[in-house]
Amino acid sequence: MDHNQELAMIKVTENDFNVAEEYQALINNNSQDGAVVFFVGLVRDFNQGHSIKGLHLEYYPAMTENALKVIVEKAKERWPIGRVRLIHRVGSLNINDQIVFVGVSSQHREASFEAAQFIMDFLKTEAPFWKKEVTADEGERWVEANQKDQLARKRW
Amino acid sequence: MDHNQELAMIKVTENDFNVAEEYQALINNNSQDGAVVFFVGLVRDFNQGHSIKGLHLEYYPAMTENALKVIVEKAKERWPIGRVRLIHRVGSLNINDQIVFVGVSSQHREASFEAAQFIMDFLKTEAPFWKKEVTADEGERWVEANQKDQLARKRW
Amino acid sequence: MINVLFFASLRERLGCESLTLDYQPEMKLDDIKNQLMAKGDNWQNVLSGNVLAAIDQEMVQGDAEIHDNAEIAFFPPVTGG
Amino acid sequence: MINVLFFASLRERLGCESLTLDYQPEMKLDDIKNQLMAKGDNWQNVLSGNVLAAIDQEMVQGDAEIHDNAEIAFFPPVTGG
Repeated sequence: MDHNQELAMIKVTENDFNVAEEYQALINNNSQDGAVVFFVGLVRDFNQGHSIKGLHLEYYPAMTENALKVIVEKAKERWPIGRVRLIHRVGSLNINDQIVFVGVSSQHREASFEAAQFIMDFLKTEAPFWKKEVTADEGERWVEANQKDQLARKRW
Repeated sequence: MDHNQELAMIKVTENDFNVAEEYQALINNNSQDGAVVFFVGLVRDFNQGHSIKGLHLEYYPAMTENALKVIVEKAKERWPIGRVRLIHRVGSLNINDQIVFVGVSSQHREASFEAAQFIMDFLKTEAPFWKKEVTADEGERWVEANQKDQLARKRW
Repeated sequence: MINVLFFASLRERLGCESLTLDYQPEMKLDDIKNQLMAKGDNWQNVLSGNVLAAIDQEMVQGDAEIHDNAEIAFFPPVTGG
Repeated sequence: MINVLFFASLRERLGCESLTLDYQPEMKLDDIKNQLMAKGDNWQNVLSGNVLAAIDQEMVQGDAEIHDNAEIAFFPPVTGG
């Protein structure tokens, strides 16, 4: 594993991820970083007024991973962070399935907390993923983009 | 496990914790929360200009756990969060050892991110723990409280 | 030649995943969009909504210039995470 | 009787972990502190710095009132996390 790979691992995949393994990859041989923050997004059972049975995640294969790299690079320019791991799943997911993982390490906690939020806020508004929900009441529906996410992105 | 216990687990202990188990306890049978944020603090090899070999964490047994409960209650009043798990270790720790775990689940990510930061900021300034570092150059020294932590606490 | 791709609800509502257009010098993204909207009422309706676009996998605005062999993508606001 | 506890660097610098004082009606925390500082130069020096205090395990300010059988604790600014 080369140096860059170690400092930022970014993956778009149909496969599930293991939070414990991701945490280990953030802290192994990393005695300078005293803070690790991570976020996991999961499929909830209720969204935008609908009871959910599962969802399908579409993406733009040629673009998505690169869009995530750009977001992580921006975070690295802005905060003194150590390692970043970012995984986003695509394809069919069920309730309680893990969707997204963002993990950031840094010397002090402020940088990790802010960078992780920054990455999530930009991912939510700029990375080409689209969710289609399977609802209990209305069949399939495309999730609508959220005004709140646009506002969250604009604070940075 | 009663309802309150499940919604907020708070522990001050000499024993290490397992991040994977804590994560499971946040998400098991919890299909309403789509967001989990957690923070882990670890012993770094360098602090306040000193190379560190380890540290000893002192606390106030009759007070500390209750002080943490008060902080978590404040966070729960302020944000719509689901579960909270907060563990702080005491006693002798080595470099890379885990010191503190804060995990928060919520429906939407903003609440988890903010509550986890709030809990850490108050823990750093109001919970009776004191670190004594074993340094490579100067023997043992008490860590000095940080102006930055005072400022972080005041933003809330 | 220009390759045009459609994703997610746009793809479904247009009933089209991709198409090709002839390249014209000094074309801008909005020219492509207008050409597509002229294909009929449904295209007009769908593409006049809140639509994002990328050229060669980078998000762009309507005045972005097109080059020959570009890959253009149209898609709805993103909803990942 | 009042129990007084000292923690961390205060405990070490004072060379004292705990002591007891007689209770006097209408005592405030600052009265206790003044009484302790009168014990000698070292007590004076150590307790005149940045010192936090708790009564019955709750953080308080200098004007807090003391009751009989209270547990008073003095300690330096906290450094956990």
